[in-house]
This record gives sequence, structure tokens and C-alpha cells, in this order.
Amino acid sequence: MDNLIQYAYVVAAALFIFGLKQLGSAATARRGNMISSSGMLLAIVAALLDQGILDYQMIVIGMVVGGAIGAYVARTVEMTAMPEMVAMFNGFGGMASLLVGMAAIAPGADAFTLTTIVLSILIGGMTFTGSLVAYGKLSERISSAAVMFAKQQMVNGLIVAGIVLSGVMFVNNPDATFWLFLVVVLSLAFGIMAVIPIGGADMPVVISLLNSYSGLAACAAGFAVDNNILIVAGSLVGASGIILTQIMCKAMNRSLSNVLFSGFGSGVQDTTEVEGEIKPISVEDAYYVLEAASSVAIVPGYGMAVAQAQHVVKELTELMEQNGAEVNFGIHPVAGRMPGHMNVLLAEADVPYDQLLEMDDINPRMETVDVAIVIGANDVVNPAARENEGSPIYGMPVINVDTARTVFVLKRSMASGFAGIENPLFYKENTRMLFGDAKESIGGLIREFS
Amino acid sequence: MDNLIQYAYVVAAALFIFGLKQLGSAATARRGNMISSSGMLLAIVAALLDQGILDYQMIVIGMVVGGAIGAYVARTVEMTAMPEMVAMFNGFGGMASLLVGMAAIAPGADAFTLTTIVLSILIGGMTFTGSLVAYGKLSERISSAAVMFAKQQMVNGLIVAGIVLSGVMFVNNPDATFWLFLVVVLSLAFGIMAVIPIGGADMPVVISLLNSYSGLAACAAGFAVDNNILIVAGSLVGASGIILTQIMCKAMNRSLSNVLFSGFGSGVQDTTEVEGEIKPISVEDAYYVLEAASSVAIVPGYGMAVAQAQHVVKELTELMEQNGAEVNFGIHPVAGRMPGHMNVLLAEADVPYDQLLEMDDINPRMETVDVAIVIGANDVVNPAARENEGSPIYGMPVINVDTARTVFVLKRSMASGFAGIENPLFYKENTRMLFGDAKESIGGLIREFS
Amino acid sequence: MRIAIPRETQSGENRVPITPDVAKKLVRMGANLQVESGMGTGSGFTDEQFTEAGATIVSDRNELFSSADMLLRLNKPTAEEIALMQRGAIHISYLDPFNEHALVNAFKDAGVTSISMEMIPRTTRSQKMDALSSQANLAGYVMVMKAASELPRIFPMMMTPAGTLKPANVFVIGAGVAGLQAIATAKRLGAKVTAFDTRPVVAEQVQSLGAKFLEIDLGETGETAGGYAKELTPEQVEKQQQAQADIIAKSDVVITTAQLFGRKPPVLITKDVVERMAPGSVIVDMAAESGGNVEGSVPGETVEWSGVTIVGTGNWAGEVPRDASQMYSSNLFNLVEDNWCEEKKLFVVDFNDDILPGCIITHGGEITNDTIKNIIEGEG
Amino acid sequence: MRIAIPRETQSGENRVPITPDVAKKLVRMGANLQVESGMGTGSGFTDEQFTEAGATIVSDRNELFSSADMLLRLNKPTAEEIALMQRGAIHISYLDPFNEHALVNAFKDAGVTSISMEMIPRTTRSQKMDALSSQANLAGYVMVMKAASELPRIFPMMMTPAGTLKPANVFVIGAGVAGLQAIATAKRLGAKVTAFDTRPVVAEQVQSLGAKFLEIDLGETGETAGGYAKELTPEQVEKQQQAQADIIAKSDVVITTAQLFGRKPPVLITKDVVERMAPGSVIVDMAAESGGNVEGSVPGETVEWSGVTIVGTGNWAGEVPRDASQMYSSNLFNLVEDNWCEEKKLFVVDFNDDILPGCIITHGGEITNDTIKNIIEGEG
Amino acid sequence: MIPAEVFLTFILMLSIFLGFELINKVPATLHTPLMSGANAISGITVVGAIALAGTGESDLAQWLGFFAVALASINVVGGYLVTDRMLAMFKKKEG
Amino acid sequence: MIPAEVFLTFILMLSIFLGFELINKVPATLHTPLMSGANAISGITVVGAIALAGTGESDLAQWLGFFAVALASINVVGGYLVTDRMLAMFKKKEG
Ligand SMILES: NC(=O)c1ccc[n+]([C@@H]2O[C@H](COP(=O)([O-])OP(=O)(O)OC[C@H]3O[C@@H](n4cnc5c(N)ncnc54)[C@H](OP(=O)(O)O)[C@@H]3O)[C@@H](O)[C@H]2O)c1
Ligand SMILES: NC(=O)c1ccc[n+]([C@@H]2O[C@H](COP(=O)([O-])OP(=O)(O)OC[C@H]3O[C@@H](n4cnc5c(N)ncnc54)[C@H](OP(=O)(O)O)[C@@H]3O)[C@@H](O)[C@H]2O)c1
Ligand SMILES: NC(=O)c1ccc[n+]([C@@H]2O[C@H](COP(=O)([O-])OP(=O)(O)OC[C@H]3O[C@@H](n4cnc5c(N)ncnc54)[C@H](O)[C@@H]3O)[C@@H](O)[C@H]2O)c1
Ligand SMILES: NC(=O)c1ccc[n+]([C@@H]2O[C@H](COP(=O)([O-])OP(=O)(O)OC[C@H]3O[C@@H](n4cnc5c(N)ncnc54)[C@H](O)[C@@H]3O)[C@@H](O)[C@H]2O)c1
Repeated sequence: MDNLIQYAYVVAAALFIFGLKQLGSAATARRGNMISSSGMLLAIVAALLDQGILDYQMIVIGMVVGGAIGAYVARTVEMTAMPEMVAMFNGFGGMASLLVGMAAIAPGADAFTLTTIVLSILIGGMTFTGSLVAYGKLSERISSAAVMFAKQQMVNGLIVAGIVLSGVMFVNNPDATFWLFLVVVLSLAFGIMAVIPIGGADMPVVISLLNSYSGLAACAAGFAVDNNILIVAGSLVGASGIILTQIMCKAMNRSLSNVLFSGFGSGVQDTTEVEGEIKPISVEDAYYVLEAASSVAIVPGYGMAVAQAQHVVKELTELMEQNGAEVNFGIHPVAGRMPGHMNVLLAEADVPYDQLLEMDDINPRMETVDVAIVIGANDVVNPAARENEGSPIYGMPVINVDTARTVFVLKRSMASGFAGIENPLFYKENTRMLFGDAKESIGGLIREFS
Repeated sequence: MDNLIQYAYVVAAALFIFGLKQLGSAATARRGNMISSSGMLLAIVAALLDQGILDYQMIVIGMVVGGAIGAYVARTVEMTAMPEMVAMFNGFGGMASLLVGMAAIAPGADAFTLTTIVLSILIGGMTFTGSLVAYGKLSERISSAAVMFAKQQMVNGLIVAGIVLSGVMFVNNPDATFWLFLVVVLSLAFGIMAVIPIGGADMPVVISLLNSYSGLAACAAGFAVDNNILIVAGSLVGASGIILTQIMCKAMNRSLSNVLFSGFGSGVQDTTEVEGEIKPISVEDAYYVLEAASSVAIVPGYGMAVAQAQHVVKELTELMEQNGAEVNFGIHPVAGRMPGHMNVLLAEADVPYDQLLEMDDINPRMETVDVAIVIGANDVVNPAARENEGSPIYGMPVINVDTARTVFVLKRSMASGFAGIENPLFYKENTRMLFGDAKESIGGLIREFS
Repeated sequence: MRIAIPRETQSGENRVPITPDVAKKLVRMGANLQVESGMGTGSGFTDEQFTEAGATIVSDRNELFSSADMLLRLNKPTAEEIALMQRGAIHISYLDPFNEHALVNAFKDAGVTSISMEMIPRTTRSQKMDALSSQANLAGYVMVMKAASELPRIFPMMMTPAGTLKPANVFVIGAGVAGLQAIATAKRLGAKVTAFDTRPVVAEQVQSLGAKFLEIDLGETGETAGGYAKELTPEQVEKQQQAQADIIAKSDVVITTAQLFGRKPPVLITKDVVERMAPGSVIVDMAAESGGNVEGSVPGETVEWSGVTIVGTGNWAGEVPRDASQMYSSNLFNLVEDNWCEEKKLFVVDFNDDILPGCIITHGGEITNDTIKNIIEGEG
Repeated sequence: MRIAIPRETQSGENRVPITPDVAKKLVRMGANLQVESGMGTGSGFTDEQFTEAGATIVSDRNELFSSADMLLRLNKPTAEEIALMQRGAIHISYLDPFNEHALVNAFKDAGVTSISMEMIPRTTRSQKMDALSSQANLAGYVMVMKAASELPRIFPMMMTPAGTLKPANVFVIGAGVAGLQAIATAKRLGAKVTAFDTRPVVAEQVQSLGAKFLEIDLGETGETAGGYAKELTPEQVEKQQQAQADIIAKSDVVITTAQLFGRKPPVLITKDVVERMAPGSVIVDMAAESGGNVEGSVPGETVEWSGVTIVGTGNWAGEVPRDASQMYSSNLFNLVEDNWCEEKKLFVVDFNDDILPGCIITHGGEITNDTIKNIIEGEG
Repeated sequence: MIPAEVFLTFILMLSIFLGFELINKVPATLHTPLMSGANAISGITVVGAIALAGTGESDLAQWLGFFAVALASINVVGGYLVTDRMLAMFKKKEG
Repeated sequence: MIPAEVFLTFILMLSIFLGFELINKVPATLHTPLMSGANAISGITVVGAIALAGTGESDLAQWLGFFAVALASINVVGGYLVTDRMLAMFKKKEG
């Protein structure tokens, strides 16, 4: 019987894996969720058949109560409130791991088990409070602004040190419950401290990260109670959650550490204007940003002509439109090397005329544009014409791509354009350089849109 | 110490996985191989540290002799002889598993262990002889033709039955060495029988499959000697080998069973002409075929115009050319709905004029074409004009795509073209239908070429 | 077989029925080719080129006609020319048999086998002989070029430092062979093209060239078995006129190609619609010579009406005589080759062929084509 | 400020210096706009349109000239017209100051401030006023259309049941503004285009339009600071002629746009090369009016030489007068607006501006432009 | 005998790799449901909790187990249902 | 105590999934080196063989182990070296 249970776990784990895989593609996602949930059912049934179980009453009550609450909430929650709901559920999962960890403390446990117990309490606890804070911020029950105070970093340092210390103490004296409770309390505190300095807009990333943590907590709990399925499922969730978090950060064009620690920093540092630096971006990362963009402005220049990239540009446009984005072209009157150069090429590629906007039409709406893609243009998007009185092109109207949320500049090098002058656009905070032949870069983007 | 060894195995397995992953991309493949080999080194060192080892002499001699032979052969083998070398190495791996399985027989082993021992002997044995036959065929030491004889199927059936029987007998009487040797002999025989009916051209697929088997053999041996690293590495190789085999079959536009059993069948069946059937193909599979093609003819028709697919066609052309293929267009004089319809579109997409061949120029070279891609054309590639005197278009010259090795027909349905007549091309042996809007199908192909 | 190629005499006709390349092929097939001196001048072919191809140059036109077993020509003959021919000779050219009843009767009476290039059936297999299509195709290109020369604007859009030039709006009525090529050419030049045709299947063809199709619900329309448009009822024509008026008024260029095989083309643009167009706009009326789709168009001329230029010069393919000759002579050659008897080196008139019988108008002193026969006898 | 727009009197000139749209903008800026009656006819603009725009229609041409503070024009004036103007008036038009020395002196003596549209410097910022570019751009398009009308063939490739028509081979010499547009237009129409220019940077620009660039090694060539081509040495011209001869002989259409600002254009195609071309081929010589790149081209006319048509009609942009007027008048407006004083409602002649000084030829009774001054005084 | 921890570490390592491979290259539109679905899986703790809640070994452990079961059940049931709702909506939008 | 077979089955299952995920979508040019590299890994039997060859438990087992070690070593060393040679050639072709 016991062996059978174990093999059932193997099957359940396979179902989780299969389910996760199918969740990754729109066509099969719903089926994937079903498969994963049937894995869960199997695992629970197997667990219930365990012959060590002497008393089913508590279990059944717990499951019925929990299940009913979960089902009720899931059914009734507003569509718009889903993200905070996920945060809440996640917190409960973390708490469960904390409790399992505590319950697993048995006299005479070895150091390994005790360590895993501490880990499951620590990770479970911080997942719990962190998720609650995230829930609060998202549902606006607490201010969604990043909360910062002086010495925040020091306080956090102290908490971490406290956790380590009390953890070590507990493992060495498993009977000293004081240390155990210190671990619990500090873990809960740490979850709060870690999330409050992060702004509401970054919460999805935080939830994803906490989700990964709750997986790790389950995994740690699995080690504590010596249960394979917990380890497998937990580490799957842990690993996939981390990846997902990374992807989400990339889609926001930020790094994970930037998301997590920007709050910490800004409370202390004072902001000094720095000369910008060049930030290259890879095709893959550019794709993540475009994939999430809902309005895109393409500004072509002579480089598009040199690369003969008009056909791929057209295709990229179509793909982005299929992805739900609004795409327009901003045509500067002197773009290219002859009047109407861009028109010739874009007409060749069959870009509809009404997608081509004159400079004066596109500039006012540039601020609402998520991503401006500058394809081999340089002089015609040079903000020096607006900002730098000393510039030889000062006063020439240009396309103000720098006012868009994000700017991608596709060119091969840092070389200047026809007018032979430096372009401060390339150094702006919101600019990313996608180096390479424009046709190849765009070809790469097309391939990412699959 | 023993635990340390085990954790070393964990690391070694991680290195294998990482290495395999990197082997999958051209840029990192060589590094991947290094990583994987360092994993192997680690595993071997760990194994040597095992405290159960009493006598290093045999081990060292074995390793030195084996390593020297391997290194010598690998260094000196001709580039062109690599595939057969891989087959040979693979066979040795299989043999090793067989030997390990035999050596693992210990008095008092339980049924599970015995079963895994039988499996490791069986799989290892057939891998060994199968690989040797593959080696022989590839190096032309034995005839590379498919060897077939009457009652082949019956003989094979007998062998399989014998293996099962003797295996079961052995598990039940582990002391009766007769059954053991019967298993060994029959396994070896089965390896030979399985590979001789397969033609030399299909050997790469067979080697890939045998490679997968040798992984499984190692895995079975791992169960037999209760060793994790063997299981992990073996099952990795087993699973990835199967996938690789599948991919290779697809690239040859055949199914695995077709590769393995076509030989068996043809010795017995007599060939009767059957009315062909429609064979649809997926974008992915079409990609594998195109990826391997070195000469491609594109025949566009009215459907390309309807789908406005000219730009994507051009891009696909470029990708195939970058992939080393020679691509030409065959333009039928009445393709489309107005004279020069295809010219207008292809010029718009900037296809160079010298890639456009008239019907009379492309027909003679069609036989040397690996893949003819018919894009929304129908009447102009209808072989009935050549073959069927009753056809209303009999006598009209058409582009003879059916003489190419493989034909892909891209259209949305089985609907007929302008002339409203059936097209026997769609039912030919070498034709694959890629259903869907031409632009989307080609877009899909482009995405596969990444 | 003695095949004669007389010079085309119609004024402004620069095309030739046979080019030196095709002449060579005919000679190789075994024909005895007689070419009238100066025949190729209009398209820039010299007599020497024909001599090199193996043809004999003949200066005496009467001699040429009376000695020929077969004549390959472009335009219809005069009655005098028919009188010169031998009984049993074969005469291949455009004939316009629906209207040229006297000519048909002359052929019948002279016992000449007359083959009309217009009557080549429109099957997939006969396309290589279909001169109507090959010439209409060139006409589509030429009409756009004509319009571009007349228009005081350019076709493509241009966004320049001196402001944005909007693309020209081009509206094409009738998207048969000529209409489609006109659409394609205007599109290529960067114009914004819309088109209309009564045959609903054409919508997809128009879109396949990247142009817009104007949807007008005319009720039941359709095409004949031969692929030609059916004639509209007067109400339908009225409806079409109205539905098109607005788009025409906003167009810079309108090209009409709406013909009805063998019948007078419908008037699709009336004067009041022309008046609504901006001055400087251009209308090209392909059908001007056979009656015109546009009120006010003058056959053979370019006229102005309330500031709008109406081009009705006709003989469109003749504007690019070299290519037009090449295509027409290929069509002729394909027709001859298809009915050539290798051994006897003869053009065989076989009424069991799937193409030929449809385009033979008279043979052996009879009108063999039923449609024509019915029309002529019905009237006579 | 009283701004006068007289009618253009040059024969065949249909462009107008100011369109009603631009007139409206000038009036809104505070100008008192005087338009000669019938000024817009050539481009299809009526007097009413100008009245609506807020201009006054004046019939007396003398009155118009003598009362104006500023004249906006297209072509250079006559000596008599200059005599009519007030001292201190401003006259903006094409002037051809390198050649029209008498005119420049007349301006100087009359104390009129003359501004030459040709002399607008070619900086990035001044492009919106650069009439040479805007008109050359249209010229590029028009020249191709001209060639297409003259050619007895079509431009695009067509694979048809009646055989394959090869694409026309087009060779463009000089890939400046006009040359590039000619390349683009011919490419659009489906021709096979090759181009050559002495400035090596242009190769990439030609390729960016999908055309081929002919590589000729001429040794040291280059461009002036202003972006114009340097004059070649006689040996270099010789070398170029030879290297181009073969490709010209094989071309169906050759378009020459090789000009040298202020100097006589080099002869790039000699008669013997023309003779090597196939009969029916077409050469368009953009520079015909200022001396010609082609031996045998006649300014203002289309002539034939050994079967080759040589088009030298000139005033290319004038063939599409409506678009040409729109662009030229935008250029003028941008120039005026750039130097307009909001408060005083005046055009301010400021010698510290970065654009204006370069194109003022005479001011306050002096020749202010150094280059011109040197040339005229050197000769006088 | 190889201790269980070794196996568990193996399993951990493999699961992590597998998690990586599975999630790479998922389209952005699926990020949220994927996260939610993964979150439901992390409720697997319920299995561990069941064992503890049912042992009856010590009162404290059992009560802890009980709460763990309840909380984890919320996570599991709520997680799967919410994911399904999201995906259902998603499908409608596609169709 | 959970028996080792359970763990091993888990490991088998995970490895198979992982193998699938790793190899999917590998370009055709890499098929042969990949096969060869995987083949080298399958020489891991050497580890099992080492244990057997060194036990000295029975003469037969030890000899079998010895041969297994030798054969597997050929597989391992030859396999890695051949793969490396292929990939080196590959790189040259690319560059
Ligand atoms: N429109 C006209 O009539 C006309 C005529 C003459 C001059 N101009 C002048 O030309 C300029 C036009 O501005 P613009 O922004 O279009 O062009 P631009 O300022 O000349 O910049 C073009 C940029 O494209 C990049 N590029 C070139 N080839 C590329 C390739 N294959 N892939 C990707 N990038 C490539 C170049 O950078 P990398 O080298 O780093 O790739 C270059 O910086 C203006 O200064 C205008 O005054 C215009
Ligand atoms: N060239 C001329 O001047 C001219 C003029 C008039 C008529 N024709 C006639 O037209 C025919 C030309 O032959 P053809 O082979 O070019 O065309 P066709 O025989 O008409 O076949 C076109 C095929 O394209 C497919 N198709 C349509 N839309 C598609 C889309 N969006 N994506 C993919 N496939 C699509 C259709 O099949 P599905 O519906 O299954 O997709 C159809 O079978 C000849 O019969 C010729 O005689 C030619
Ligand atoms: N079988 C073949 O392969 C073959 C060969 C040649 C042509 N065709 C087909 O035959 C058809 C007719 O060709 P055509 O160009 O010689 O025809 P056409 O010259 O007789 O007519 C020109 C076009 O005008 C249209 N038209 C008629 N009345 C109209 C009206 N009132 N308003 C708008 N449009 C009107 C017709 O539908 C036709 O498309 C075409 O579709 C062509 O593709 C087929
Ligand atoms: N700064 C700006 O933004 C700006 C504005 C307008 C024009 N331009 C540039 O100025 C350049 C010249 O413009 P343009 O068209 O007015 O010049 P142009 O009319 O003076 O000359 C036409 C072309 O002929 C070429 N040429 C001269 N001699 C030749 C010969 N022997 N053989 C072949 N070609 C010869 C020239 O190089 C030039 O390209 C262009 O490159 C244009 O892009 C720049």
C-alpha cells in the first residue's frame, strides 16, 4: 500500500509537469490546468490513504472548510481583483508550509531535518506576510506607494542577522522553543519589510516572486516531512516562478534587483543628474517589451533603406497588430536621402497609407506611445534640435521619440547620421540601443513573435 | 564520504543536463560538450573514491586500455567516417551495460533487481549487435542494402518470445544460468535481426535510436546496481535520443515505424498500385524538410496573390538561401488572374529577376529539386495536363512539380482552381498538403527558421 | 504552304503581326514566308531582319495577296483585299465579326476561310493564342501611363520638407484583363486604387493586387460561360452610375474598361459626374472607340470637359508597338503551330479541334460560326 | 507689407509661385497680398480662390510691380520689370545668378534686394526652403514618365502565355535628388535600374532604393562643402564615357541628371554611343536646357537620332504643375516665414541669419554675395 | 544504503531544471494564469499537512496540521478555480 | 521508510521529461554532434562498472566489470573526443 502511494505521487508529479507544460501555450492552457488539478486530486487521495493516518476528522474538517472558502472566493471575486486574490492564496500556501514545518518538529530529529524545518518556517512565514502586504497594496487596503524610512536598510540587516542567529540556535537546541518563536516572528516581520518598500505597480513581479517562494517553502517542508511529492511540486513551482519573475521583469525592461531594491535605495540616496549611458538591448529582451506594448510608433530613416528592411518592418507591424497593439509610422519629411524616400519603400512593402503619419501628427501623441522604434534614423529624431541651442540643427523640427515611454534605436553602431552630429537620444534614460543591421534585428524580433 | 560521492553524482548529473542544453545551440555546443565531459570526469572520480572498492588494478587497467583505444580511434578517424564511429562507440556502451548487468547478479537478489538486470542485458545486448551491424553497413563492410528473407517476421516473433520466456524463467530461478545465457544470446541476435532489414540510407536514424537504447540500458543497469547517476544520465540519453530520432525521421518526411518496419514489410507484401491519399503536413514538419533541402523551387499561383504572401515568400527565400539552399521561382505563364500577375507581386517584394525562371527553364531541372513549394497554385501544376487525355487541360504545358523529390502544396482546402478540375498532384506519393492561408503558413515556416 | 504577311495600313498602327523571331520559327516549321517590304518599320524591324529569318520580301502587294495560301494579319482587311485572295485561302486577323457583317459576307462569297482572333475561346488551354487578352494586358499599362502624363500631379505619396503630396486616387471600372493590369500599374506607381466590376468573383482578384474593391449591390449579375460579363439591365446601370458618382468625383484618375464582348459598352460616367470632378483630373475611356463608357469621350482623341481631361485615343497596345507585336505574333504563331501538320507542312482546318472551330467565321463558302450566322441571317 | 504675386509669363510655364493655401497662410501672417488676375490658371487655380484666401486681385501689372514691397515669383524677371520696382523692394525667385550677370547688375542698380532660390544653402535646416530639391524631385518622376511614353515597350517584366516580356533596362547617370527619384520611379514600374554618380557616397543611396550601382574607378572625385559634385577633369570625363558606353548601348532608357551647380554640365553620352543603342530606345537629358549631358539633345525638344529618341524638353517639374506649385510655394512660404517679424509684420533682411545671407544676391545697391560679386567683377 | 536526502537532492535538482525549461518562452498573455496555476500547485503542502493532521501524535502538531490543511486547501481549490476562470475569459477573447 | 525504487522512479520520470524538453527544437545541423554527445554520456555505465570491477567479490563479476570498464571507457573517451572534433569543424564552417 505504502509503495502504491509513493507511485501515485510519481504519477501526480508527472501530471503537474504535464499540466505546467500545457499552461505555457494558449491553445492548451485550460486543459493544462485541469491536468494539473487532477494531479493534485491524485496526490491528496494518495495522502489520505496513508495507513499512518489514525484520525480523519480534523483532516476532513480542515479540507472542507478550506476548500469551501477557496471555492467561494474564487467564484465570487471580481475579474479585476484576480491578481490580489492570487497573492492572498499564495500567502495561505506559505502559512501552511510554516505550520507544517512547525508540526514536523519531533523529538530527536537530526540537524538536517531541523534545518529544513527552519527553512520551511522562514520561507513560509515571509511568503505569508509578504503576500498579505502585496494583497493589501493591490486591493488598495493599504497605500500602494513605496514605503520608505530612514535606517530601513539597517533594520533589515538586523532582522536577517536575527533570523540566522535564532535559526542556528534552534537547530542546536531543538527544545528551546524561544528560538523557534523568534524565527517565526522574524520571518513574518521580514516578509513585511521586504515588500513595503516596493511600489504598487511592481506588485505583479513581487507576487510572482512570492509564488516562487511558496514553492520553495513547500519544498523545504517536503524535506522536513520526507515527502517526495512536496519536493518535486515545490521545486517545480520554485524554479518556474523564478523564471516567470525574470520574464516579467524583462517585459518591464527592468532588472529583478532593480524592482526589489529600488525602493530601499531611494530612501537614502539623493538623486544627482548623471550623463546618461548607452544601454544596449538584446532582440529577445526587446521582444518582451514589444509583446507587452499596446501602442507602437515606428520611425524609419535612411538606415531602413540601406538595410532594405521595409518588408520585414511591414511584417513586424502586422505581428504587433495581431498582438493587439496599435502601430503607426512617423515619417519625417527629410528622412532618407531623397524626398519621399520612406514613402517609396513603405508603399513597396504595402504599408497602408493611413498608417503613415506626418511629423506634426505623430508628435502630439508620442507621449502616449509605449514603444517608439527608430529604424536606422538618426538626425530626424535628434532631440538636440529641440534642446541644444548650439547644435547645427537647432530649430529643425524632429520627431520627438524621446517622449515615448521606451525608445528602441535600431542601428549598427554609434556612428552619426548625414548631418554628422552626436545624438543625445542614444543616452537617454528610456532609450535602448538594438545594435545590428536593421533587417536582421527586425527579423529576429519577428522570429520571437511566434 | 559515501554521501559526498552521492552529492558529487548530483553535481555530475547537473553538468550533464547543462551540457546537453548547451549542445542544442550552435554558439555554445562545444562548451556544452566540455561541460558534459567534466561531469563525466567528476562522476568517475567520485566512483573511484567509493570505499567499497578494494582492488584498483583492474579498474585502472580497464580505463587506461579503453581510454587509449577510444582516444586513438577518435583522433584518427576520417571526418567522413564519424557516423559509423559513433555507432561503434555506442555499441561498446551497450556491451558495457550488458556486462554490468551480468556482473550485478548476486545471490539473493530480489525480483525487481533481477528484472532490471534482464532489461539491462537485453537492451545492452541488442544495442551492441545492432550498433555493430549499423557500423558495418555504414562503413560498407557489409552490404548496406536492406536484407530481407522469407518468414523474417516469424523469426523475429520467435526471438522476442524466446527473450520474454527466458527472462521470466531467469527471474524466477536466478541460479539457472542457462536461461541467463539464452537471454544474452537472443538479445544479441535480436539486435542483428532488427537492423539488417533497414537500408543504409536510414542508418543515421537507427544509430540515433540505438543511442537512445544504450541510454536506457545504462538506466536499467543503474537500477540493477542501485546507482542514481546511471539512472539520471541513462534516462536523459534515452529520452533525448528518442526525441532526436523523431526529429530526424521528420526531417526525412517519414515516420519512425516506417523507417523501422518498411524493410520487414516489403519482403512479404506484394506491391499493388493504390489510389494515393492526401497527406497533410504540419508547419513544423515542413520546416524540418526545408531545413534539410539544398535546392528548392517555388511555384506561386493565384493563391499567393490572394493571401498577399509575396513579402513573406521573399523572406522565406532569403532564409532558405542563408541556410545554404538554392532557391528559384518557376513562373507559369498563366499563373494568377492577369498576365504578369506573379511578376507584379514578386517585383513588389523585390525578388531578383534572375531568380524567376520560365516554365521551360525550370521543368528540366525539376528532377534535381529537393522540395517544390507550390504556393496557392493549382491548375498550373496539374499533372493531369500531361497524364490524363480526358482532362480539359490536357496538352497545356504545366510546371512539373511532381517530379521533384518532395512537393509541398500550400492552400486552404481541397478546393479546385480557376479551371474547376481535380488535381491528382495532391494525391501523389511525394506530395504533402500544408493547409491554411498561404501567408500564415509561410509566416509559420519563417518562424521555425530561427 | 505560302504564308503572306502584308503591311498594316491602318493609320497610327505601328504594331506588326509577325516579328522576325516568329518569322524564323515559321520558316523552321516549313512555311514559305512572304513579307511585304517595309512591313516591320512601325515597330523598328527592318526588311533585312526578315530576310535573315528566312522570309522573302515582296514589294507587290497585289501579288502577295493573290498568291498566298494563308495570310497572317492584325487588322481586318478591306473588301478589295478579300477580292484579291484565292478561294480556299486562310485569312487570320482581328475581324470584329459581330459588327462587320459585310466583311463576313465578302469572305463567305470569296470562299476564303476567315479566322477571327477575337473569337478564340477563353479556355485555359487557348490562352497562348488569346490576342484579346495579350493586347488588353498592355492596354492596361498604357492607359495608366497616359493618365500619368495628362495629370498635373504625381501618382505616389511623398512626405517631403516642402509638405506632403497625397497619393493620387485612381478608380478603375471593369477589372478584366486590362483593368487588372491598370490596377497593378497604378498601384505600383504608388496611387491609391479602387476598382469596381459587375462580376462578383473579381473582388478577390482586385484585392489580390492590393487594391480596394468598391462593393455595389446590383442584384443578380454574373458572367457568361465564356468568362465575359453579362449585360446589365437599365436599372442596374443606373444604380451603378449613382453608386460610383461620389468616388469618381473624388478621384484624380478614372479608367474605364467595361466592355461587353460583341455589344456596345454601357455608359457608366455621365457628364454631370464628370463636372463634379476636380479640374485637372483625367478619365481614360478604353472603350471610346466602340462607343465609350464615358459620356463626352471622343474616339481617337483627348478632349477636355469642364477642366477634366478625357482620353479616348484608343489602340492602346499600339502605343507600345514592340511588345505588342511580340505578343500578338506569339499568339498567331501558337495558333498556327497548334493546327500545323508536320508532314504536309500545312495549316489544317479541323472542325474537331477544341479551339479552332469557335474562331472560324467562314469556311468553304459558308458562315460556319453559329452565333455570327444567326446574327447576320437574322438581320439579312 | 505689400506682397505681390505677378503672373508667370514664360511660355509653357504652368506652375504658380503661390497657391491659394499658401496665400491664406501669408494673409494670416499679416501680409497684404496682391495677386495678378489670372495668375493661377495654369495650375487650375481661379482668382476667386485667391480672393477667398484674403488676397486682392490686381489687373494692372505695372501698378502691381511698382507698389510692391516684396515680390514672390518663380522665374527670373525681365529688365523692364526690374525697372518698375521700388528701391528697397525685395524680389524672390529663381535667378540663375551665375549666368544672368546683366540681371544682377540691374537689381543692384535699381537698389532692389534680390534673393535667389537657387542659392538656398543645402543645410539640414534649410531643406524646407530648398526649391531646387523640391522641383528636382518631381523632375525625377516626370522624366521616367516621359521615357515610358516614348518607349515602344513596357517597363515591367511579364511572363505571359504569349511569351515573356523582359523588363526594360534603365540607366540613370547622376543620382542626386532628381536621379534618385528617377531610380525609385523606374524601379517601381518594374524596370531593371542601374545608376552611376561621381560621388562615391551615392552608391549606398542607390542601393537603398534597390537599384544597382555601376562602379567606375575615376580616381579622385568628391563633393564640395555644399554637397554638390566637383567638376571632373577631362581625362576623368573620358574615362567615364568609355566605362558607361556598354551599359548605355544595352539600355532601353537612359536618364542623365548630371549637373554641376553654376557650371555647364559635362557631355557624358556622345553620338557614337547613341548610335550603338537599339532603335526605339529613349534618352532623357535633364540638363538639355543648360547645355546637355547628351550630344545631340536639343533644349526644349524631343528629337530622334539613329532611331533613338532624345528627350530634352526641360521644365520637368512644370509637367506636374499642381504638385510643383504646391511644393514651390511651400518653399517660398517657409523662407518668408523664417524671416518674418511678427510684430512689424515685415520680412526682415538679417545678415546674421544662418540661411538668408547666402541667397541674397543684391541689397541696398550692392552685390552682397561674394561668389557672384567675384565672378561679375572679375569679368567686368 | 543511499540515504533519502541524496535522492531528494537529485529530485530537487531535476525539478529545478525542468521548471526552467518548461517556463522559458511562454507568451506574456499567459504569465498571469501561469503564475496562478503554479501557485495552486504550491498548495501541495496540503499533502504534508494531511499526514501531520492525521497522526494524532501530539495535540499541537495535530492542530497545526489542521490549520495547515485548511489554509493549503484554500490555496489549492481557490488557485485552480481562479486559474480556470482566467483561462476561460482568455479563450473567449481569442475566439 | 520510502524504498529506493520510488525515488529512482521519480528520478526516471523527471529525467525523461527533462530530456524531452532539452532536445526539442534543436537545429538540424546539430543533430549529429548532439547524438554523439549524448552517446558519450551513455558511457556513464563506466561508473557502475567501476564499482563492480573493484569489489573483488567474485572472479566472474570482477572480470565482467573489467571488460565493462574498458568498453565503457572507449565509449566515453571516444565519444567526447569525436563530438569535439565535429563541433570544431562546425565552428570553422560558421566563421
Ligand atoms: N530626405 C532628403 O531629401 C534628404 C536628402 C539629402 C540628405 N538628407 C539628410 O539625411 C538625413 C536623414 O535623416 P535620417 O534620420 O533618415 O538618416 P541619418 O541621420 O543619415 O541616419 C541614418 C542612420 O541609419 C543607420 N544605418 C545605416 N545603415 C543601417 C543598417 N543597414 N541597419 C541599421 N541602421 C543603419 C546609420 O547608423 P549606423 O551606421 O550606426 O548603422 C545612421 O545613423 C538628414 O540629415 C537629412 O537632412 C535628406
Ligand atoms: N494569368 C492570366 O492571365 C489568367 C487570367 C484568367 C484566368 N486564368 C486562369 O487562372 C488559373 C491560374 O492558375 P493558378 O494555379 O495560378 O491558380 P488556380 O488554379 O486558380 O489556383 C489557385 C489556388 O490558390 C488557392 N488559394 C486561394 N487563396 C489562397 C490563400 N489565401 N492561401 C493559400 N491558398 C490560396 C486556392 O485553393 P484553396 O481555395 O484551397 O486555398 C486555389 O486552388 C489558370 O487556370 C488560368 O487559366 C489566368
Ligand atoms: N480562361 C482563361 O484562362 C481566360 C483567358 C482570358 C481572360 N479570362 C477572363 O475573362 C474575363 C474577361 O476578360 P476581359 O478583360 O477580356 O473582359 P472584357 O474586356 O469583355 O470586359 C472588361 C471587364 O469589364 C467588366 N464589366 C462589364 N460591364 C461592366 C459594368 N457595367 N461595370 C463594371 N464593369 C463591367 C467585365 O466584367 C470585365 O471584367 C476576365 O476575368 C479574365 O480573367 C480568362
Ligand atoms: N543638406 C541636405 O539636407 C540636402 C538638401 C538637398 C540636397 N542634398 C544633397 O545634395 C546632393 C546634390 O543634389 P542635386 O541633385 O541638387 O545635385 P545636382 O543637381 O547638382 O547634380 C545631380 C547629380 O549629378 C551628379 N554628377 C555630377 N557630375 C557627374 C558626372 N560626370 N557623372 C555622373 N554624375 C554626375 C552629382 O554628383 C549629383 O548627384 C545630393 O546628394 C543631395 O542629397 C542635401
